[in-house]
Amino acid sequence: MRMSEEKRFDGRKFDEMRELEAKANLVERANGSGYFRFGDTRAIAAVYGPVETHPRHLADPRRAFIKFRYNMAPFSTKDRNRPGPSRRSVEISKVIKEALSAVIEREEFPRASIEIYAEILDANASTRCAALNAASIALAHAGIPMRDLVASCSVGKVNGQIVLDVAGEEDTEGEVDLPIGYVPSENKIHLLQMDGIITKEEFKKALELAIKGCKVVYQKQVEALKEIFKTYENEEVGE
Amino acid sequence: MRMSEEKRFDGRKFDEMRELEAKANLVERANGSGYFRFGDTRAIAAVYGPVETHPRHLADPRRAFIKFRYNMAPFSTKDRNRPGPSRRSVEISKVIKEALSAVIEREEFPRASIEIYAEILDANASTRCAALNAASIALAHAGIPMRDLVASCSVGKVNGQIVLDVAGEEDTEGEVDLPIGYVPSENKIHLLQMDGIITKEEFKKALELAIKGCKVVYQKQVEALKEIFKTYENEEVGE
Amino acid sequence: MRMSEEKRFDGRKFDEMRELEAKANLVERANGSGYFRFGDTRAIAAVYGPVETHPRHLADPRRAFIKFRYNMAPFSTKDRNRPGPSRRSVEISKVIKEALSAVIEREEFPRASIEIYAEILDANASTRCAALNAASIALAHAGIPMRDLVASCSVGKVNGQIVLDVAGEEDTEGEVDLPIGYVPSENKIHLLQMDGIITKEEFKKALELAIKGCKVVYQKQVEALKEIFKTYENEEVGE
Amino acid sequence: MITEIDKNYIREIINTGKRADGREFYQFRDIEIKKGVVKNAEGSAMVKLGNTEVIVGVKMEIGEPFPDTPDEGVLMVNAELTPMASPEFESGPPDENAIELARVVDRGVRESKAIDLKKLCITPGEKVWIVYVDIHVINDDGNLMDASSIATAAALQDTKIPKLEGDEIKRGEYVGNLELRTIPIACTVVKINDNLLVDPDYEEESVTEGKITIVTISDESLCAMQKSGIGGFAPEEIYKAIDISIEQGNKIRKKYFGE
Amino acid sequence: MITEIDKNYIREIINTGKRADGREFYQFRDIEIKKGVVKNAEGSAMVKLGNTEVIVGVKMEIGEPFPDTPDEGVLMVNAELTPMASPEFESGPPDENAIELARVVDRGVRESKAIDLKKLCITPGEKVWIVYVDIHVINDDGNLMDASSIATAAALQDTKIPKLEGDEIKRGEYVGNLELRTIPIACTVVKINDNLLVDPDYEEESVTEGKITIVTISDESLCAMQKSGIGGFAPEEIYKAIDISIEQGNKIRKKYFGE
Amino acid sequence: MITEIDKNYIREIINTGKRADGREFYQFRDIEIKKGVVKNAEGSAMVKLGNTEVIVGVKMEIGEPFPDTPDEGVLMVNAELTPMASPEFESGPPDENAIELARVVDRGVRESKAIDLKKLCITPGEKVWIVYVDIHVINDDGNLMDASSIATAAALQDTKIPKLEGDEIKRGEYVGNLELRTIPIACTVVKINDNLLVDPDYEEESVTEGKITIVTISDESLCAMQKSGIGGFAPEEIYKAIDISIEQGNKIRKKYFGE
Repeated sequence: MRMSEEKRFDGRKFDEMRELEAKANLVERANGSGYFRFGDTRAIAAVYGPVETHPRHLADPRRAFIKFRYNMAPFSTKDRNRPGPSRRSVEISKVIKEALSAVIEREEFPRASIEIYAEILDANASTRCAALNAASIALAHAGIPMRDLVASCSVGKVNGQIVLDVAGEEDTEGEVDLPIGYVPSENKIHLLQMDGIITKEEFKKALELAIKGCKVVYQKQVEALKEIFKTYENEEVGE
Repeated sequence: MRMSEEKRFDGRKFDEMRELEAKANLVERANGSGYFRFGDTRAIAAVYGPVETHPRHLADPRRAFIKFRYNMAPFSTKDRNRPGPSRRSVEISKVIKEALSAVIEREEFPRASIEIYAEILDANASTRCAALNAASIALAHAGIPMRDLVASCSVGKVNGQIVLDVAGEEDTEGEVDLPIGYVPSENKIHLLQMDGIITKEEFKKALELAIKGCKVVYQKQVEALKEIFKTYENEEVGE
Repeated sequence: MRMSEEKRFDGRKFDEMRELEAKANLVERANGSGYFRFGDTRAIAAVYGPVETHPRHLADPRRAFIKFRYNMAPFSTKDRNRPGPSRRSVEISKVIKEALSAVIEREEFPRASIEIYAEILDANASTRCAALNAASIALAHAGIPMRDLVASCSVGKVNGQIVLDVAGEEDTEGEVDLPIGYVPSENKIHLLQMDGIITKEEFKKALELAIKGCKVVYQKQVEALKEIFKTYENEEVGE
Repeated sequence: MITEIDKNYIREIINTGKRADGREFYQFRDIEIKKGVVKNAEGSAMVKLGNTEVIVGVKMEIGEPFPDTPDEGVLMVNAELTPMASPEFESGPPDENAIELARVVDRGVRESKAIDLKKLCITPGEKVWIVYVDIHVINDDGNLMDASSIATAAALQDTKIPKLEGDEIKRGEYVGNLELRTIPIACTVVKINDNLLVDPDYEEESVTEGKITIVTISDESLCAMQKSGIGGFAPEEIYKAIDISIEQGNKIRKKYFGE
Repeated sequence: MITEIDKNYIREIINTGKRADGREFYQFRDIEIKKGVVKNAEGSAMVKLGNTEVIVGVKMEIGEPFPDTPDEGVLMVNAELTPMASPEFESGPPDENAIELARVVDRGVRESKAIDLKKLCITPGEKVWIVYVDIHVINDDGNLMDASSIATAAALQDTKIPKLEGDEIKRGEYVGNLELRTIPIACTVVKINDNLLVDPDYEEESVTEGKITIVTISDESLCAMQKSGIGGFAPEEIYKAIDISIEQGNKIRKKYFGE
Repeated sequence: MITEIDKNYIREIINTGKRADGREFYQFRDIEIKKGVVKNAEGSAMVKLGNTEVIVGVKMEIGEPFPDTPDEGVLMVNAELTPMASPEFESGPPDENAIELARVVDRGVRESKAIDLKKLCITPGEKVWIVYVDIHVINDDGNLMDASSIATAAALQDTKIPKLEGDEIKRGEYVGNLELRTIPIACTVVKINDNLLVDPDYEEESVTEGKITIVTISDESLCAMQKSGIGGFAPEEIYKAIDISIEQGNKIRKKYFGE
């Protein structure tokens, strides 16, 4: 199926996201964990902390040190992804770390560290968005105090058309990729990267669409957390 | 010479080891050192310790930290062996370290480290066994308290026949390689690795043969230590 | 132009240096900085210190720890120079560090570090000499107490002739390269490396010529420092 | 993480002939196996042993054969103990535990000759299939070795060989399955207070006096062994461990691999 | 390095509508650009933004194309935050800041299609020009991103394509200039106490509540963006930042790049 | 390791014109050289200078020539200061001391043209012999530089060129010896309390005020020099050190290399 004036390669409408799935509590050893899926793109994240900071000279006497690693499993990509950090993964880790740092109440844990690890299990575009979404859930699940969750999705420009949640051929053939991380309660953008030529007007349209998408993502995140905390309550009641 | 029903490629009997040589006291700067040779396979080992543990977070308040490195000299193999650790050498270092850790009285040196380094100078099979044998001698020579020495040799299955101390063509053409590390006074196996298809019955036969070999190795180790300590006594008497 | 009995490839006399340039105060963030140029070979150096020593176990309770890094910018060489340390740059860093360590009054700053960084921006032979010259200026500019500056240049043997300050084709076609670092006030050689076949008599002639060259370099270094300290005085007067 | 008090408690229960979670000594935790969990992999499987979770993905790539086996494909096994899976794991290149894990799983597959590497030759001496087996640990609640071995067998059984057009792999189109000639299954036997047990969980691992991993194949022979950890085994204990491993291997092959 | 007292001082001045060095909010520091500063490079430029100094050198080398673009040259951008340039920089491989710097500059050049990579193909599928852009930081007094972007544009404009004899590059002999089809210029807008400012110096950077780098090209469209640092932007703030970046980009292109 | 009291003692003895072990200032410790000590190497030698022990192995491999010398073999010298040899050595990639050691030994062999690299060309531009010289330090009791240089000369003299069948090296079968055209020998002269001494042991090294290594060849010319350590030499001291090195080099070549 080709992209037409009304439909996309995979049949979605321009402002339609792929199937979303959000879960919490997948990694028993961690203090908190989360999972997020956009169609075939799957990320899992776990949180350890607050823990002592190593090496010690990284400890900040005023606030928690936030460590974040974005990593693609070697089998998650069409061609095997060589294990170990790449320049791409280092950059992505940095911008996600900064987005999360802005919402974590870091002053609550001076000198401590909060370690967040996200693994991409399957990759079909928007992996950084999935990682950020899963990490937000994991932080909340770990009970780390946060001002809000960060919700993330991407928009793109494909054949001149602004579309929500690019995937598949759109990712390789698209002209623009624009992932954003959004905090609904503050109406603030905390992650934004953009590749490709776009006019100011198109950008505005794209950003508005992305924010719309993030709000949908946010609902999914909240539901997953409600679900898990409900389970915990029932367990307590049951005891 | 080919392997026949009674003899091996190099003319040995199935249960015959290559020429063995054991020595102590070869590395003057070290606290103890040892040397072990199976035919053309030669290993030298040195021990430093107990010393302070670096970095400090590795220190164990209850017992000594044991560090062991198995390393092949670049010229020790037919094709030059690239310097630096390989996955193979990391695995071998781990299993030898564990075998030695079990016999060292680690509780005698809480927080301290005992560092053991083994270098393969010439390699013709059974290098891990030679390294373990040399390291055992080096530890005893350094006066590190041990419950016993670990003695090591390997058996193999070549053309369906269980043979002791594989070497040369047997190593490349053999079906099974089974190195073991044995503590005679306790009749315990502390190192065991196996590659290749073997039945339970064959395995039993192989292990019995290997233990027989280890007992011979053990005699050589003990003689080398007696020799060196006799020298020391004579030196003291002479003073 | 070819090398004749009287002139060199680039028209210089045998004992003639390329155009020299020395400056101080180029890196505002550093405690001191210097610049040295031999013709097209340009080096810039900066000094940070005395600062706390990291990691702490490197701290010397009797004297300052000296750190020196010689680095070639990737674009400084005809073929791009891959970033990161090479065996060559590690060796050069070591000998320059040792030459500078000998003149710095290290006992004045026990436990502290003095960090010196030299970058080669353009390379046409004698880059280690340029780096050492720039670093000496930077140390003096930073006010680090020193017994004297180290002045450095190289001599070579080209077509059997001893020449001062090799460059260009002389560098690739020369038989001998002999960089030296010299401290005029003490008449001492603190850096000396030599490659290529030379007789004892030729060496003597070469070393004498190199010392002559170093004295010229030294004048340039001193002028650059006078210049900058004059500026500072004027600024103070002007205040 | 685990205190001396906890450790003593674990040992005491075992002295009574039981385990903290109620299992028999020779009983695995619940095993869950899901194949085909990774879209982008040519084969994959998720395995849970209780709370231990491992995902194995198989990627098929084109590469050069080793000079000494010019007509054979190449098997590469790699394990990542992701820092997500345990507070004790750290980012960075594989440490000795990850390397040992990968190498023991590798030997199980390689020595059992489960894969016919000759069938993975494309142009002798030039071009062969490289089978990358990547073990990705999601949660470590003990016995990663057996979980990884089972997941590897399942992922290889799930693996399809992609279509080739010249040098280009047509991802998502396949010419057939990667045939498995036997199912190598690792069973790790540990010793606690001189008792032998299978499938230790994370807490039990903290009190083991030595482990031995034995990889068995469909015909009940052994294809790889590895003693690890600190603590030795008497020969009779090893023979016993072999019996246990053969039995457990048979059970797992029957229940989960249709043998 | 910068105390809380200093930080409060910087914020207070900005609250009064001024900056510590007397600049307007939307005013760059003095810009100095010198091209051709490196003899051994095929193109080079030194850029100063106030005391911030960056040298960019371009080296042209022969190499293989990427398999998916066999008829295109290769662009490689690398940044070294030399330990000389700031007490905060350390020797060693590029850290996350150096990598981000290089990648944002790379995207500005790549996505703007400033270089026609097809013209850098020598033999399709085999041999192409590799354009190495190396950003070498001499002194960091803030806003390395814009300094590096401007220096990269200037160095690329200065770049000549060397003569080839077979596989050998005749250094110092050239067949022509590397054509630039547009001039991508990054403008970084930071937020301090809810005010937007351009070209922060080192002290201002210590108090920013988020940065956004916007790369514009000659026709006023955007080709790359990157939000960095801790702190978010409202959509309207981003739109405002875009307006500022277009204006500053136009100014710089006009004044220094002859547009 | 060595206390200030020990250091003072070493200096005081030297002030009396003697050395702690009774040697003359220009006297080496006992030298022991054993060739052919490594079965798997194409050439090898063990050298002891007193308690200092070094093993050098030479491996001959097939590889590509450097582009600028397509008709010459390649010489690679590498040194490992194994952690076995001294409490001061650590595992890991070669540090500055190991690199300097390897590079000075390399220059001695390379610049003396002891090996005719053109004879090691197999197919110009494609295939040449690579001569790997690996210096492996067993015990460091001082003066590794000279021990390594002597061991390298002996190992190279011991080296045989293996037989080739196509691209395959027939290990253990040889077509002839690697010819050495001259014997480069390093002599390191150190300064202690303004006295010049040769062959410092480990304790003497701790009090040197500078070292200079001079590599001489059979015709008494110099082929490499390296000043190292902290401390300078007056020109006359260097001339004296050259005289000493020529004399010691001649002695060693005569006694151990049959010249």
